[in-house]
Order: sequence, then C-alpha cells, then structure tokens
Amino acid sequence: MNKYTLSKRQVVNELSTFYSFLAGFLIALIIGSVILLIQDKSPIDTFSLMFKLSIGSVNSLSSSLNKATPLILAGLGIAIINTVKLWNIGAEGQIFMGAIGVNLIYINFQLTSSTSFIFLLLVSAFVGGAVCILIPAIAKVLFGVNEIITTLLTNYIVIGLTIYLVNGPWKDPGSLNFPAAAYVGKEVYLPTIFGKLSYGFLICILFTAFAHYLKNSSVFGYEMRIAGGSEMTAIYAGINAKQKAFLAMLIGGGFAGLAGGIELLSQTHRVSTGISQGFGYTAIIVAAITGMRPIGIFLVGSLFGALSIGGSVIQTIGVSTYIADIIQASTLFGALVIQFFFNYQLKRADDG
Amino acid sequence: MRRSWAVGLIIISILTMACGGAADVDDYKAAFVYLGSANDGGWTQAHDEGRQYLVEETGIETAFTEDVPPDATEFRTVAEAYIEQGYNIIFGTTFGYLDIMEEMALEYPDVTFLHCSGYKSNDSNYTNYFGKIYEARYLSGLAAGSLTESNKIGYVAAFPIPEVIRGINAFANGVKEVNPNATVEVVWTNTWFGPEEETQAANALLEAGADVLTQHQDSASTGIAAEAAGAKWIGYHTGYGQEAAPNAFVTAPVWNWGPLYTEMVNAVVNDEFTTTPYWTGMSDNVVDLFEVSDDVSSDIKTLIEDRKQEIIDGTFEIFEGSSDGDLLGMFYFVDNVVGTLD
Amino acid sequence: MVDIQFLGLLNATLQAATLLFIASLGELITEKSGILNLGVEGMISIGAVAGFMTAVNTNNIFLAIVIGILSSSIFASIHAIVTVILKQDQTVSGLILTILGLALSSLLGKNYVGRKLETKLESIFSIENPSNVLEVILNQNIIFYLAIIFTITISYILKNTMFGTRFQAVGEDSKAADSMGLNVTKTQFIATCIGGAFAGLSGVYLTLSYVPYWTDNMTAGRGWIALALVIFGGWKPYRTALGALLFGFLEALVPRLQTYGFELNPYIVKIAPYIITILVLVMLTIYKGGKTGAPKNIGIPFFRENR
Amino acid sequence: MSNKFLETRNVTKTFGKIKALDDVNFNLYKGKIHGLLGENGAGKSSLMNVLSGIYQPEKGSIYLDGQKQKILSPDIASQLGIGMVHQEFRLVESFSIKDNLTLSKSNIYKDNFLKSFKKYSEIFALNVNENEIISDLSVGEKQKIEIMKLIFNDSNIMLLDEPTAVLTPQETSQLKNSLVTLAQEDMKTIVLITHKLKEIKEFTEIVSVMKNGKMVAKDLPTKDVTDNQLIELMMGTVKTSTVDKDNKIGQIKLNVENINFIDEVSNIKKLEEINFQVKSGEILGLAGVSGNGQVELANIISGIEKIFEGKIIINNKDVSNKGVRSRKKLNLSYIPENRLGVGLAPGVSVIDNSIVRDYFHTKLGPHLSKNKTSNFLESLIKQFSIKAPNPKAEISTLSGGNMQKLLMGRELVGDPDVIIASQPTRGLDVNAVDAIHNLLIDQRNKGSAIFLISEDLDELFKLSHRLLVIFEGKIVKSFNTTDANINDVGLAMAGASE
Repeated sequence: MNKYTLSKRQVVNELSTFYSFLAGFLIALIIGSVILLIQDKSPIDTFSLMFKLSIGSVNSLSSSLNKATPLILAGLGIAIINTVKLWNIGAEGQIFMGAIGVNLIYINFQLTSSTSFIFLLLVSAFVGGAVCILIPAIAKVLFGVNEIITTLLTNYIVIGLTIYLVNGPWKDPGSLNFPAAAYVGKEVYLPTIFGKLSYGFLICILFTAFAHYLKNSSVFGYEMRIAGGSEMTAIYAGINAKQKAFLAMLIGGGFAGLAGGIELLSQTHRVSTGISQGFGYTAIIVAAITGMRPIGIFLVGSLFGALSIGGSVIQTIGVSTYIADIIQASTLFGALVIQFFFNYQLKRADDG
Repeated sequence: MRRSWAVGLIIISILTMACGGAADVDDYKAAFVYLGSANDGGWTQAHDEGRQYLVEETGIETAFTEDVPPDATEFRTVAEAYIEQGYNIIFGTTFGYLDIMEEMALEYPDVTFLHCSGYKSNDSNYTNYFGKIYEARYLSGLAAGSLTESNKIGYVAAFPIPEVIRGINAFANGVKEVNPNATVEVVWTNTWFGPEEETQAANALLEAGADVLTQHQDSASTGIAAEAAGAKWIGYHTGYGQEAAPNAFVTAPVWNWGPLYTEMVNAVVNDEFTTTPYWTGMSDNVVDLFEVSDDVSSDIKTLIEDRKQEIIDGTFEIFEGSSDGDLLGMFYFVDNVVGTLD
Repeated sequence: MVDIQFLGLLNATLQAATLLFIASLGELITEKSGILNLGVEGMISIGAVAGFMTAVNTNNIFLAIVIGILSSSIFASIHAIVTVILKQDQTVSGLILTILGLALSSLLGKNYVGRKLETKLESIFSIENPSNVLEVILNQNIIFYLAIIFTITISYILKNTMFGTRFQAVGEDSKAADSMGLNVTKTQFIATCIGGAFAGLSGVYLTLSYVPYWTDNMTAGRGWIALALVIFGGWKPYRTALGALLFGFLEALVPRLQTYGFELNPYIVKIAPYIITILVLVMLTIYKGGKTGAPKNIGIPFFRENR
Repeated sequence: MSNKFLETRNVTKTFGKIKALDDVNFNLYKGKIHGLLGENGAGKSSLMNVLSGIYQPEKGSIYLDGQKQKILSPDIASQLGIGMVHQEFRLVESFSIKDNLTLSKSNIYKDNFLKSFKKYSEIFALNVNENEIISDLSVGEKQKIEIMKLIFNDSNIMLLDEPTAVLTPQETSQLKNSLVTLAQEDMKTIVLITHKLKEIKEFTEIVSVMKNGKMVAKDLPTKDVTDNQLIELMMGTVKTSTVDKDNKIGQIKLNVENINFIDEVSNIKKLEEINFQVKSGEILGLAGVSGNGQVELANIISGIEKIFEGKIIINNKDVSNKGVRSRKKLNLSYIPENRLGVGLAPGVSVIDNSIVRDYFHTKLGPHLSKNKTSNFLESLIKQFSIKAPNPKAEISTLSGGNMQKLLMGRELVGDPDVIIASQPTRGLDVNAVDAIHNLLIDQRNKGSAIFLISEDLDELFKLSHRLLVIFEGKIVKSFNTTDANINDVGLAMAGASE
C-alpha cells in the first residue's frame, strides 16, 4: 500500500498565480457550460454573444472597461493595504463613501473651471474613501482590532448612510422624490474617448502604474513590505510600522473611494444605492487571485468587467445573469485549488 | 414555460403572415426591460401579460429581461444589447429608468423608448405611459371603508413619490365616502418588491389595530400577513391575490396593459407615433377593479359599480378641481391619511 | 392586558433573533475550530432556496428543513475543502462562497420567485391572537425551540465536556491539539460543515416561516450580522443569544417605528447593530488586553509539517 | 544490552532538495535514557518528528517490539505509546493545566487525575495548582507540564527535544533526577536530544550521534565514550581557534548609565541600575540564562524600547531620547537574538531583507534604486560568502547559517562603531559559528566596540575581554575572562549568592 505525503514546496513558480488563474478560468467555463446545458441553453451561443457584446466592438469594449474601472481601482486599494498584510473587506463601503464625498463637495462648492472642479471632486472621492476606512485604521493601529471585521461592518454603515441621504437630506425633488440624490451637472461629467470609454479608465491606468510603483519600487512600498513582514523587524529598522499600516489603509481606502467618484462622474451621475453593485467584494477576489499584483489586477479586473457586461447582455436571450457571477466565483475556487498544487507537493511514501 | 410561448409565437407569426396582416411589423422588434421577475404575481407579471397580449395581437417579435435594477448602468447595458440585436422598441417598466431612457433616446434616434410611470418625453422617440390606477383605487377604498370595524386601514406603500401618494389619497377619498370615521395609516417600505419589508410593515399595521390592509407593492406578502392575522386585504396589479391569500383577498386594482401596448406598437409600426404621453384610465380599460368578493355587501358593490360608470363617463371626479398637472406632482395627504411625508 | 403592539414587537423580535442566532451559532462552532467562514450570507441563501423549493414541490415541511440543512452543509464543504484540506486563504474563500451562494440561489430560485407556499412552518402550540408574553413565546415554531436547546447544549458541551475542550483546543492551538492525537483536519472539516448546516437551518427558517416567500437576495445582509454577532457574543453561546435578541429587536423595530409615531430615524436604527459591534470589539480589545475571546488559531491554516 | 524496543530502518525524509534524514537506522531500549547528539540541522529533530508521526518519511520502516508499524500521525504514535516534547511547547495556552493534561484521548488518569497529578508533581518538584492557566506559568513549569503530558498519555517512549535549552542549571539537574525516576520506576524509555556534551554525559546511558542527516554512531554506552570521541563524531575534524585578545583598545564608544526599566504590560521591574561601558576594540560579554533582561537591555540600547530611566551615550552623544534611526546614524549596529522575526522579516524577499539597515542610503527621493539594492546584495553575498541563489525568494528559503550571515553582513558592512550582538551563533552549525566568530573578531580589530550577549559560556570566554553576568535584571557579577573560572560564572548565572 502506498501513502502520499504532503510537503510545502521550497520554491514556488513565479508565474504560478497566472497559471492558476488560467486553469481556474477554464474550470469555470466548463462549470458555466454545464449549468447552461442543464438549462437547455447552448453554451456556444451564450458565450459567443457574451464575447461579441462585451469585447466585440469598440463600444462594447468601452462598456466593459468602464465597468472594470471601479473593480480595478478598488482592487489596487486592497492590494496596497495587503502590502502591510492587512485585509480590506470594506472597499464596497469606500466606493459609496467616495461618491458621497463627491456629492458633498459638489452641492457645497462651485468652481467655474470644470476641469479643476472635476479634479477637486475626484480628490474628494479619494478623501471620502480614506475617511471611510479611518475608524478601522485607527482601531487597528491603536488597539489592534481585527480589520477584517471592522472594514466589513463599515460597508453596512456606509450603505445605511447612503440610504439615509437619498431618502432624506439629498432626496431629489426634481425626480419627484424618488430615493436618489439630484444629478450632478453635465459640466462635471468625465469626458469620454472613442465614443464611450470614460476618462475614468485612463485615470485607472494611471493609478495602476502608480500602485505598481508604490508597491514595488518606492521607499514607502519597501517600508510597507517590511512592516507587513514583521512589525518587530520594522521597529528594529526604525520604520514606524503602525504609521505605514495607517497610511496604507488610508491610501487603499482612497483608491476605492476614487472608484466610487469615477463611477458617479462617469456612469450614474448621482448618488443612489446603485453606485456599486458589489464591486468592492469582487475587487477583493480580483486582488487575491492575482497575488495582489497591480498589473495582474488591471488585467483580471478588465476581464471581470467584460464578464460582468457579458453577464448582463446574455439576459437578453433569456440566460440568467448569475451565470457570470458563477463563472467568476468558480474561477476563483478553481484557481485556489490549482494554487494548492503549486504551493504543496505530493510525494509517494515508499514503504521499504 | 418560455418555450411554449416561443412555439405560440411562431404559430402566430405564421398566422399573421397567412392573413397578410400589418405589412411592416416584421421590421420591428420590441424589448421589455423589467424591474422584477415576469412571474412575480405583481407589477412585472402584469406587464408581461400585456407583452404576451401584444404578441398575440400584432405578431411582433419580443424579448424581455428581468431583474434589472433601477440604475443607469444596468439598464444601459441591457438596452444596448437589445439595440445591437436589432430591437427598435424598448419598453422600460419602472420609474427608475426615467433618466437613462431619456439619455439613450438622444443617442439612438431610430429606437423608440417607452417608459412606464414616468413623466418625461422628447419630441421624437421617447415618451411615457401610465394608467390612472388611482381610479380603481378609489373604488377599492369604498370596499375597504365598508369592511373596517376598527376604523383603521393599513396601507403598505413603496416610496413617497406622487404616483404612490395619488393612489393613497384616492383610496382614502373612497374610504371617506362610505366611512368618514376611518383613517388610512401609511407605512413606507422604500422598496417596490421586498417580501420581507412588506411583511414587517403589514405586521406593524396589524399590530397597530388595522383590520383591512392594502398595498402599493409588488409582492403578495401583505396579503399573506393579513391572512395569517385574519384581516382583510385589497391586493394590487393582478388577481393573483386570490390564490395567495384566498380568505383575506377582497379585490384588487388591476392592470390591463395589453390593449395599450398594442395601440402604442401599432402607432410606431404605422408611423403614427407621437410622443404625447399615454395617460389613460378605466375608460380605456387599462385599469380596472378585480371582481369584488362577497365579503363586501351588495349595497357597496352597487355603489362601486355606479361610481365606476361615473368615472368612465367622466361625471365623477376623485380629486375635485385638480388638473392633470396637480395630480402628477401630488405631494400631500388628504385629511384621513395618517403618515409621514418628508 | 398587555399592549398588542408590544406583543407584536416581541414576536417579531423573537423571530428576527432566531433567524440571526441560528446562523451565528453555526459560525461560532466553525470559528471555535479555528476556521473563519465569511460565507454565511451565501450559505443562508442556499439553505433558504433549497428549503423553499422542496416545500413548494413536496409540501413536506420536514423534508424541506432536512434538504435546506443538507444543501447548505454540502455547500459549506467547498470552504472546508479549500481551506482545511487545501490550506488556502480563509478570508478569500469565504467571500467567494458568499458570491457563489447568492448567485446559485438566485439561479435555482428563478422560477420560484413569487410562488406560494402551501404549507408553512407552523408553531407547535398554535395559539390564536396571543394575549400575553408567555403566549407569544409559546407561539413560536420548532426552530425557535431548537435554538434554545442548541444554546444550552452547545454551551454545556463547550464548557463542561471533554469533547468540548478537545474541540476548542483545535481552534486555540491546532499544533498542540494535533500533538495530543486530536484530528485537526477532521474536526475543522466537520465544524465547517456544521456551521453550514446551521446557516441552512437559518435559511429554512427565513423562507418557511419568517417571510414565506422567495426572492433574490432575501438574506439582505443577515449573514454579515450573524458574523458580527459572534464577535459581539465573545464566542460564547449565551452572550451571542443575548446579542441576537438585541439585534433582532432593532430589526423588528425599524418597520414599526412609523406606526408608533416616534421621531426616531429608522436608518440610524438599521445601522446600529454594525456600529454597536465595532464599539464592542474595540472595547473588548482595549479593556481585555486583546482577549476578545477569539480562538487563537482562527484564520491560520494547519499544516503539520510546517517547520 | 537488552532487546530493541523500537527500531527504525533506512528512514529517509527530504525537504525540497535537502535530505533531512538519509537512510537512518536507530534503536531504543526499554527503560533506558538515550542521548541523541548532533549539531543543529544534523537531523535529530526530524528523526524524532518521524517517530512521533509529525513527518511522514518517504522511505523506511519502523518496528516497535518487533512489529512493523506505520506511524502516520501523532494520533497513531500516541496510541503506540510514543510521545514528544517539542522545543516550542505544544500546550494550549488558554487552557488550564488539567485540561492540557487530560486533552488527549489516550490519557490514562481520567478517573484518578488529582492523585496522579500530585504524584508526578512531586517527581517533577512542581508546585502549582492544576487549575492554573498555562499562560500564567513560567517556562520551566510549562516544560514540566509538557513532559507530564506524555506520562498522562501513557507514552512509554518519551522524546525530549532540547529540553534544557530554556532551563537554569538548577532546573536542569532537577530535570535529570525526574527523568531518572521515570526511567527506573515507570520503565519509561527516554530520548534526550541535545548538542550539549555535558548533558549527554550526565543524563544518559546510551548515546547515538547524527551528522548531516546520517546516523554516524549508534548504541554507544555513554560511560565508555570520551568527550573527544563524541565531538569528533558530531563535528568531524574541529578547528579549535584561539583568539588573540591583545588588540588595541581605544576610547569609550558605548556608555550605559543607571538603566532602570519596568515592563508596561506586566508591571514587573525588568532591569535595575545597569551600568557599563564598552571601548573601541573591546568585546564585552553579557552572560545569563535567557529571560533575565537581556532582550530588554539590547532593545533599550538600540533604541527600540523608548520608555526607561537612565542614559545611553553613544560616541559621547546622549541618545537616550532618540529613536532607532538616529542611533544608526551614529553607527550603531544591532544583531538581535531573534534572527527571523526581528532581524529579518519573514515572508519578505532576500533582497528586501538585505537592505533593512541601510535602505535609506539606496533611495533617490521617494524612489528605491533597484540597481543600488541589487549591487548591495551582490557585494554582501560575495564578501560574506552567503548562499542565496534567488534574491527574490523569501528569506526563509535560506538556511539558518546563511540567514545569520546575511544579517551579520548587513549590520557589519558599514564598519559600525558599536555592535550589539545578541545570541549571534544560536542554532548554527560549527562552521557557521566559526565564520560568525571571525566576523566579530575582524570587526573588533577594526575598532568596533562590541557588546556580546550570549548564553554560551564557551563563546563568551573565547571572544570577550570582560564578562558581566545578568540575573533577574541586575548585573550580579563581572569577570575578566583571562582569569575567571567558568564554574563561578555558571553559579552567578543561576543566581547563587556566594
């Protein structure tokens, strides 16, 4: 009788997350196809429609990338925070808070130059996201309160705040009191290129580069890595680990807040409960599956944006949009399973 | 289920071709974007029944998407997918699509956008349509006023917007006509379709002493709660309440979108479409009151029939001296309504 | 005579609390074994839809409960496989479980939206129009009583039995437990599935009793509250039950505020549980020097040959 | 000799490319105390982990009482009566003593717990209540509970991995008595894993020696082998180097005045009235059993711990209120006792760890120059002959010796004026120890003032000029290494008053 023994691999293939993702995606497509077949739908028709209407034309590709923008930005924020080995489950709330920040400034200030006004609004989105994570960040660095739980709970607080605002002080009389804030003026809409692609995506590219630099090539990133590796080492090295963790959380929250601001200024144009459709949660998964690598987050986020658009369009032929969610979730589970085989090694125990 | 209507559709289109019917209908395809599920037993189901009627009458090819939330990005994605697939009439059946439909109507001038329950239109390809459901609500108020013993009638309502407020006030006016002592208590759920919120609100009203409930909501939860408490209930949208809560169900203001849909699509096909909003009521058979149960005395039933005829004839005004504009922007409660408007 | 509105509020509180509590008790068990499962929301959904579908199709409430529990439990085993066997990150896996659970339940329940339930879960002593506090309590259904029995037995097992001590040892220090011959992998795997089973029961309660209806996202964030409750309760069954009553009360209060004529902002009441939990967590961390009651090994995958 | 009670044949276990165990044959005899001798990394712990079911060997078989056994888990091992005490304790800290002792399914004193607990408390000279929580116990007490746990589990074979590493000499001799009692009265078969010759001699009857994953000698009767034979078996040929201590001593570089320190959390006085100076070119040793305030003292000098009374003067500058970085700028280097966790950040790459001390020299504004850092690492690797093939790999992929060389190299490369070196050779093999010693000597000769904290008296005697002994936070004695007696130092370490 042979028994297999399990051991950790000393050296893990550098591209393992990439391969795991690909394998996971393949597994997910198979699972998606099976579900479609059970429902008497043709996977080929469904997937080709998904493909055609999510990346088949400049217009649809633009839609996908617009959809990807909040995912990527929130994912980058999560990755920055993870550099100090902390989790941010609160990106969803930060996205809402970013949008709230934009509206708050929008209704209280007016700048004549729309460019600088847009810039101011984007800054307030970033600040909004940072404010949203402020309490978890303080609780973490001062008292060591588990940030997974606090950031998670702030989502519900901020979404509650949003519901309050759109039903109360910000309710738009112009929409006959429908629970949504008034639209922001056209002068602060983000401009578009190629017809529909929002400048938000360009900001997103910029921030991807910025996050990549910050994480991998900056002194701050280095200090965050050491602080994340071991708080004691950081203190030993004269790095203020708590300060780095605090800053990382604020910056990461700001990224997610910016996602909310861009979503408002380019897509929804007003604060409502529809600002985010779970972007903050999907972003965690996008970030985790890429091993918290900014470039990876950009690519996978773009793919997931397309998947999400694809998920919406297949409803028009009577296929449930949830297929897309299931494909996303299965991709991740598949990737986690494959990742295991990159990290661990099964050896046959020789009985001799 | 969908298959069966697909088969039906083929048969109908063969029939229409054989009859040599409306020449151009094949050039048009109509897509419906729904807020809820086509089988929700409420608002969306009423629209989907209208869609099926439309298919039977005109033979036009239709498609629908369910569960599209009232935010711009989702609607746009779905509507654009339809347009890509050659659909050129888009129905949007919830208030929340108001602005995005206006925006898209500008971008796609060749597509006709028809929005239910809104108030916006342009001068070429976007308009709104709605039925004067408050007329039927007035009639249901007569029934409710006669049934209450505690003189408290509970109203589970979605959002404090004019459409809903109009219904509440019409209902309350009906109540007042037969029972000046009764009050109508309103609880807002802030959702169109939320079985849980609706149940909780219904229970709160029952606990507060209401013995008749009605609703401006999409699920039958209020009726189920009323049934459990032994109270009476006036449903909404369709007669589905009869199945959901057979003992509690009294009647329901119901929609009958089919004829209006047929009229609007024919107008588009025959190039007679104008963007004058469609706002019709019982006289056009778009709204009606479902058959009233025997809980209601025959005197009241007679009163209901009389008032209905007067409304159809235009000899009875539910809101005396109010213009259409007043009605569309209504934001106050009549005096026998208890509730908050902020 | 006691005010009927008070009794109604009490009744709604007990129901809302039961729903939250069952799920959080399951999560408490899972966490006690050292596994964090953020997928509660998804697991409740799966149980809710599976129970509802079974009930609609068979009219057999008992079968519906069993199927609801089993399907959530099997669903939770995905998390167990990924985190216990394959030692992957528990946070990520739990979140995916939520996303997958919500999507799957919506997909499965598509044709059941708005369907009527012929038989719902009735109370054991069906008392019509309960007129005092005792009658309201007696008028709850079997799952409420199960919740009480679970609280007592689980608390007893954890505190007073060898089995409970061994079980907690796994979550406190899996290496120590392993060296004492306790089967860490098996314990964690089973605890995760039990957590799923409880979430399933909670889901069944949701669709067969609390709101006898099915629609997408019926769980409405309760899974997250259940997670918060475990922390609020300091990983202790009785305190968690107390927390569930408090959170259930707040949940029951919101829709009733309008009929009470109070000028209390319902939105503040709605977010109160989350704010309270954060405050409790911070207080516990400050005043108990980090001893929040959390199992020490939570979130850390066990691998025996780790050097 | 009696019959083999337990026997392993050709056991092989690899980790990655490293053969931790290579065809190992090993025997145990009933009721005897065995010694398993070897340097760190020789494979002793791995072998014990195989026997206790923690590691699963790729090859080989185990016979117990002549029966072939498959030990695949600690559970099965404990059913077979094999138990192990690990270097890091496997106690559930939040549980009581009683819960820990009775946790295992195979515990035999379920019904008469108190009686047995009393009996073994006497044997171990343990004086605590069974309801005490483990986290409130001292290290020595925890150690005793660990061993007692094996007895309660009915383990007839008790594997003890370096049990004396955390004990005072007094506790060590107490342990010896307890073990002898257990072997004689309860017929327990005991294995003592150690790299200390003295303990082998004192404790054991039979000794086996491992080197580089191989069993180089087994079943030697302890009383018949000489120290020199064992050393040769354990280390191969030893280069015994003597250190010239007549180097040039210069100015005072480090001045520590009247240090008092109270631990904030426990409110216990950890340091009391510490005073000393270290001069350029001098090595001052600090001897003491770990846990007597050494870590706190090193942290205060290096600037990690900021709240204390007294003065730290480096290069004639009072830095008492300054942080870590300003002390680094005065050219102080600190080699902490915790290699991985303090000196090096686990989970972070080799290259990142290599610049912990000097990363702010490699930056250009907010930018960290990739070229500069990799050049720096390359020079370190060359200068200190570190084996680190992949700079991007996690630091923990390096061996202990290479980690320490990287850490030392990183700290020494700028010719620091003051070096605090805490347990610099702990857990390293003999060649690595030599290399580290040479590095320190070189640095001394270049004029650094070195404060060497160690538990290893041989090391302290070999390297330092003067020697302080710390006990319970106080400097209890000071010696000149040229004329001091090693036993006097040992006594002072144990807190023996004269």
